[in-house]
Amino acid sequence: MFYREAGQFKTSYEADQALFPIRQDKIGLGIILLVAFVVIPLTANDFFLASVMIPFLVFSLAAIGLNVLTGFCGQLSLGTGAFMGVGAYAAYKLTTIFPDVNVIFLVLVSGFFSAAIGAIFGLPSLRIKGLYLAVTTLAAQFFLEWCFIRIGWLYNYNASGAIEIPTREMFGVIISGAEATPLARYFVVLTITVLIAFLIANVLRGRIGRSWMMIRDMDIAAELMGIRPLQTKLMAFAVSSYVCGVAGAMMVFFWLNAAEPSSYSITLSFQILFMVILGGLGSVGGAFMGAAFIWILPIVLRAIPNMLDVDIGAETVEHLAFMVVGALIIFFLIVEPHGFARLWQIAKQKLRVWPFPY
Amino acid sequence: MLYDIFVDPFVQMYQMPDFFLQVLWEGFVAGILYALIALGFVLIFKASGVFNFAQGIMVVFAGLTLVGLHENGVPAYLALILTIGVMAVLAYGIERIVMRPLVNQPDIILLMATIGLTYFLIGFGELIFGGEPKRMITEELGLPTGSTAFEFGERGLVILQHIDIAAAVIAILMVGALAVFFNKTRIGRALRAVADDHQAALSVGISLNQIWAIVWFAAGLVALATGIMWGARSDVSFALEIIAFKALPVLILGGFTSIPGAIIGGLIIGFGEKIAELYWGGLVGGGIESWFAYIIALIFLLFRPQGLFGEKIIERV
Amino acid sequence: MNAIVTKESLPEPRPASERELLLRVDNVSLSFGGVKAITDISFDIRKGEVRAIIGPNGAGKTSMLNVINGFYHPQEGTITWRGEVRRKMRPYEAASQGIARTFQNVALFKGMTTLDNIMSGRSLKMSRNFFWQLLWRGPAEREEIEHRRKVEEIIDFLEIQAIRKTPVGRLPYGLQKRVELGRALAMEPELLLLDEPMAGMNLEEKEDMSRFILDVNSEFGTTIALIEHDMGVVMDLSDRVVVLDYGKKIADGTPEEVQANQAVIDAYLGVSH
Amino acid sequence: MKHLKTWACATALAVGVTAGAVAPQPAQAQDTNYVPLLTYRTGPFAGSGIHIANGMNDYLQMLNERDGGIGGVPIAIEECETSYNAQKGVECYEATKGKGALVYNPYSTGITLQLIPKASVDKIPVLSMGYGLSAAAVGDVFPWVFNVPVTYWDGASVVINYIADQEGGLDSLSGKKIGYIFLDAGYGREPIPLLEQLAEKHGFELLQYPVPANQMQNQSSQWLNVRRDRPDYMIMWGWGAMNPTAIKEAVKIRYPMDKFIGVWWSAGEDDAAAGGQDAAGYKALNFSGVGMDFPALQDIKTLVVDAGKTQTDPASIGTTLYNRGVLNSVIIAEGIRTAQELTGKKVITGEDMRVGLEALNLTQERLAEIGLAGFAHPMKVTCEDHAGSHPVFIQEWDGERFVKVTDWIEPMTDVVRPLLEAAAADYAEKNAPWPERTEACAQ
Repeated sequence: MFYREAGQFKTSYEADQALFPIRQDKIGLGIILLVAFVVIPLTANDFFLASVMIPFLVFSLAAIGLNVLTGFCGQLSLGTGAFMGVGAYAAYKLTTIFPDVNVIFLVLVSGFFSAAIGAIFGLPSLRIKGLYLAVTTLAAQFFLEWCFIRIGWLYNYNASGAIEIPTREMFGVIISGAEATPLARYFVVLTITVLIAFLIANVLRGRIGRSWMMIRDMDIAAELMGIRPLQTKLMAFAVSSYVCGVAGAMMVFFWLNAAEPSSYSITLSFQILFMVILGGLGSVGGAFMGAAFIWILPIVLRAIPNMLDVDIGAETVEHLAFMVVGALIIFFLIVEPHGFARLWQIAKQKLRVWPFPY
Repeated sequence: MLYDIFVDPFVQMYQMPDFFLQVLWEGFVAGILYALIALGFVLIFKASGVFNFAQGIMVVFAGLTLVGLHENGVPAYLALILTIGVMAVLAYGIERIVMRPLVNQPDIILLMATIGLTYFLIGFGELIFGGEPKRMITEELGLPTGSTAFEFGERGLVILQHIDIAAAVIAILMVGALAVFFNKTRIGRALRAVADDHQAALSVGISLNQIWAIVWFAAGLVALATGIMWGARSDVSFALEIIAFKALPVLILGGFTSIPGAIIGGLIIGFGEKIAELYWGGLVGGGIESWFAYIIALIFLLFRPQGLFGEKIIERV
Repeated sequence: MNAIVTKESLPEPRPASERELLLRVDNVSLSFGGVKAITDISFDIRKGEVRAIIGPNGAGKTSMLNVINGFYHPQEGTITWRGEVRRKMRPYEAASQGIARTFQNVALFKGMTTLDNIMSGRSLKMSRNFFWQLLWRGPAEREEIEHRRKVEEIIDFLEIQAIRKTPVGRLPYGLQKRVELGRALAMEPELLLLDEPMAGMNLEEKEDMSRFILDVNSEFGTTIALIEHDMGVVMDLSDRVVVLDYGKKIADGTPEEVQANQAVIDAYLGVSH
Repeated sequence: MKHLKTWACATALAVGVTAGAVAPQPAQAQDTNYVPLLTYRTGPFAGSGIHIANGMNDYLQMLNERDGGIGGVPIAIEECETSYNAQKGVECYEATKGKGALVYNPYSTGITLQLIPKASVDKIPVLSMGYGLSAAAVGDVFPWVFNVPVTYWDGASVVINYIADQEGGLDSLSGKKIGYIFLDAGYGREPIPLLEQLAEKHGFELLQYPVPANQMQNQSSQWLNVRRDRPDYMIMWGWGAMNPTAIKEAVKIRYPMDKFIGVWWSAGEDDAAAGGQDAAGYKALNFSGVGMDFPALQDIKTLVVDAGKTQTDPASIGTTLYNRGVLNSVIIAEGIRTAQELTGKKVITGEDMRVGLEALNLTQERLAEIGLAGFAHPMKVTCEDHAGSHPVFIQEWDGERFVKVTDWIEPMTDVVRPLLEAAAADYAEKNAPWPERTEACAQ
C-alpha cells in the first residue's frame, strides 16, 4: 500500500541506475541517516554508543570489505582478521612517525598498507580457487599474526607487546585515546563507514563491480569476455583489504583503545565471515544487517536473563550465543542462502503487493 | 648468515644423530595425528563432496564427551561405547538436519554450513561439559603411558612415548580397517560408487542418505581416535581446534580424495615443520610452526595445484 | 528444412571464398596428456561469412573454438588473425582483438540480471578507472549511460525487454541462450563464435535464433563461426562448412559440396575407418 | 543495484532491538558497594580462569553472608564474562562502569592495557593483581592502577635469586644456561628485558622458547629444543592450556623437574597434575596461601559453597588459583574498608576506592583478624609503590599437591625499581600527552 513503485516512471537511465531507484527507499535511507547522525547522538547513552554502535559500524565496514572479496568476487578468505590487523598496525606506526598529522587521515592511509599486503596474498588466486584459496588466506592469517608478535618495530618495542592509542584531537575535539568521548568517536566511525560504504557501492554498480561478479559467477566466461583474471582478482583483494584495513585501524583507534596481536586472530576472521554469510553474500546492505546481528545478538542474549531475573551463568550465555549463531548460519544456508538481504527484499516484495497476497 | 641457513643445520644433524632421530620421531607422531584429522576430512569429501570444516571440532567434541562422561561417573569403557553412540547420533543428526537439505548446493555453501556446525558444536560441548580443559583418561582406557629410552651412540638417547607408539599403531589399524571396509564390504563399494558419481549411484539404488550418515559416523570414529590420542598428549579443550586447521595444508598436499594422500601429506607436514622449527626456526626467533605448514602448502599449490596425487586439471567450457 | 528464413532469401554480394581473409588456422594440433583432440587441422574464416564447423560428437569442434579464442594453446600449428600470426594468446587478449563467443552449456553470469549480463559484454569498451568509479557522478556515470544505450539497442534487437531486470538464473533455457548471444553481441565482435546456439531448443526457438544469427550477420556485418548439430540449420545458415571427425578435417566447402562428400556421409553414418 | 538500499533495515534493527534490550539497568541501589568481576569461564584460558572467578566471587559473597558486607554495606557482585577476549572486555567495562563500579580486575593483560588509560578518565581504579603492566607499580605515573602485591619483573628476579641460592650465590650463575619458555604474547614477553639484563650482569645465558598462543597444546618442538640445549634451569611464563602441556612435555623429555620453575600463573594444581607423579619436583612461584587451613576459607565453605550459593566445586577450595582469587577479593575488600575509614562514607565511589587502595596496609595482624593469618605477605601500598609487597615464595609439586618449600624471597628491588621507572617513563612518553599525577597523596 505504502511501499509501491507504481506511478514512479523513470525517464532517464540516470534515474534507473541510481542506488535507490524507488522513492520510498530514498526516504527510508534519509530517515536512517537522520537517525544515525542526529537522533542516536541526542538520545543514546555512552554504553549504547561505545559498545553497540561503534563496534557495529566497525564490523559493518569490515563485512563490506570481506563482501567485496567473497560476496562479489567469489574468493573465499579466512584472513580478514590479519588484514584488519595490518591496517591497525600501519595506522599505529603512522601516528608515531607523523604525530602531528590528523589521525583520521592516517587511518584512511593505513588502508593502503593492508591493500598492498592483501594483493600480495591474493597473487596465488590466479592459480588457486575455492577451498584451496581459503588455505592460502589461512597462511596469510597465521603468518601475519606471527609478524605482529615478532616484529617489535611494529609496536614500537612496547614492553607490553601491544599497541596503545595516543590521544589525538581534531578541531579541538579529542577523537582518539582514553579521553575521547564515545560521541566523538561515534561520529568519526559513522562518517568513515558511511562514506566508504557509499563509495564502494558506487564501484560495485559500475564496470569494476561487474567484472568482479563476472569472475565470481563464471571465471572462464569472464576471461573470454576480456576480463583479465589476475588484475581483476588482485584489485578485489586490494579494495577488500583496504576497507578491512581501515576497519581494523578504526577498531583499535576508536573502539578498543589498545590491541594485542590476539585481537586480530582467526576468531575475528570468522566473526566477519559470519556477518557476511548471515547478511547475504554480495550485498552491501546485508553487511550492515549481518554485523548488527552477530554483534548485537550476544549482547541481547546476555541482557535477557537479567531482565527476566533468571540466574544463568555468564558463561552459559556465551555458550548459548555460540550455539545460536552456529545454528542460525546453518538455518540461513538451508532456508535462505542469500541471508538477511534477500529476506529484506522478499519482505519488500510482500509489502509492494500488500494487502493482496499476490 | 648463509652458513646458518645452508651448513649449520646439517652439521647439527650429523653431530647429534640421536637428537635428529628424536626430531624425526616427533615429526612422525605429529604427522600421524595430522593425518588422522585429514583422514576424517577425506572420508566425508570422498562420499559427499563436502569439505567438513567441523572435523577439527568433532575431534574435540568426541574427546570431551568421552572424558565428560567419565567425570560423571561412567566407567571408562562404557563411556567409550556411549561416546561412539553419541557420534553415531551426531552423524545421523548432521546428515538429516544439515546435509540433506543442502544437497546440490555449491561447495562454498556446504563449507560454510560446516563452519556453522563448528560453532554450534563448540557452544554445545561447552554448555554440557564446561569450558575448562580436561585430562584425557589415558590409563583408564588401558592405553599405555610411560616411555622407553633407547641408548644411541655414546651418550645419545632416543625416548619413545608409549602413547605415541600406540597412536601410530592405532592409526595404521584404522587405515587398514578403512581400506578393508572400502574394498571388501557392500557398503564400502557403494561408497566408492557415490564418490564417483552421485547420480549414477542413485540410479542403481544406493541410498545416498544412508551412505552419508555412515561416512559421517566413520569420520566421527576417526575423530574420536584422534581426540583420545591428542588429548593424551596435552589436554582435551577447544584450544585444540586451531591445531586441527593443520589438516588443511595436509589435504592440499595429499589431495582431497586420497586416503594414502592424507597419510603421506600428514607425514610430510609433520616431518617438515618439526625439522624446519628445530633447525631453521631459531634464525627468525622460533615459533614458525604456527604458519610453516600453510606456507609449504601455498608454495606447493603454486607449482602443483592438483596436489601430490591428483590428476592434472583440464578445464572445460 | 526447419528454418523459415534462409540464407538464399538474403542478397549476397559475392561468394564467401573470395572475401577478405579474417582468420586462418594452419596445421593446428592439440593434445591433452597424450590424447589427441585435434590433429593437423587447417581452414580459414573470411570476413562477413557464416562458417559452420560440424562433426559427430567428440570430433574436436569445441576444442577448435577454444583454440581460436585462446583458451587452449595448441602444441603445433599457427593461427593467423587479420594477417598477424599468433600461437599463444590469453583468452582476454583474444576478446580484446574482437573475438566473442557463446558456450555449449550456457555460461551466463547466474547471479546477475539480464541487463548486467549484457552490460558485461561492454567491459572492454569501458575505460573509466577506479577513482572515477568511486565518485560515480560525472564521467563514470556518463560512460555507463552511453553503454547502456548500446545495450538497450541489443535488448530491443533480441526482443528481451521484459526480462531486463530478471536474474538470468531464473530464465528458461531458450531465453538464457538469447541473453548469451546478446552478451556476445555487446562486445561488437569482428568474429563471433557460437557453440551449438540451438542445442536443446524447440522449433520455434530455433527459428527465432536462426533469424537473430542471420540478422547479426547481415545488419552488423559480423563474421560468424558456429558449431551446430542440426544439419538443416547448418545448411540453411552457413556460407561454408568445415567437417571434423576424430580431430581431423575431413571436408571443407559450401554446404552443397559438403553434403555430397563421401567422407562426410561415412562419418555421419558411422562407417569404420 | 539495490545493495545499499537494504541497510535501512540494518540500523533499524540495531536501534530497535538494542534500545529495548540493552538499555542500561538502573544504577545499583544506593546502599551497596558495587564490584563488577571481569571473569572468564570459557575460552582457551578457562581452565585457569574458572578457579580465579570462583575464588573472587566466593570471598565477597562470604563477606555478605557472614558480615553483611563491608562496614555494614553489602557488596553487589556482578560477573561479566570476557572469554579473555579484548572485544568483550571493553564491552563488560562499558556495561558496568555506569553502575558505580568501584574497581576493575581484568585478568588479562590485553584488557588491562585497554583500561589503564581509561581509569584516570572515568575515575575508577584498575587492580591487576600480579599481572598487567609491570610499570604500573610506579604510582607517580599510574595513580589509578594497582598491581599489588608483585610485578612480573619482581617475580623473574625472585626466580633468578632462587636459582642463585641453589647454585651457591649469584656469582655461580656465570656460565649457566637458563631457559625461558613463555606464552608468545605481551604477557610472556614482558619479563624478557629484565632477564636479559640479569643475564648480562651475572653472566648466565638466557635461552628463549616462545610458544605461540595457537600452538599452546603442541609444544613438542619447543621441548625438543630444550632437550638439545640442555639448560640448567627452566623458567616458565604460561597460562591456560599452555601449562599442563608444558609440564607433560617436560616430563616426556625427562627434564629434571626440580629445576623447572613456573610463574604464579603456572602454579595451578590442574597444571601440575597433568604430569602426575612424574612431575614431582616442579616448582612455581606463589604469593597466596596454600591449602584451606584458614578460618576464612572454612567460612566460605560452610556459608557459601555448602549452602549451594556458588558454582564452586568443593574440592577446589584451597587450590592455588582459587586462593589467588580469594586474595584478590581480600585486597578489594580491604581497599573498600580502608576507603570507608578514610572518607567516613559507607557507600563509596571509584575515587574513594583509589584512595583506599593507595592507603592499603594489610598487616600480619589484620590478616589474622580476617581469618587469613599467613595467607599472604603483608602489603603496604604507597603513593610511589603500587605493588606494595613484592616478596613471593616457592611451592613444589610433590606428585599430589603443592607444598610451600621456601620462605618469602625478596626480589632484586635495586634492579627492578629502576627498570619499572624507566618503563613507566617510556609508557608516558609513547602515550603523550600522558596526564600528570594530580591526585593528592593521602599519606
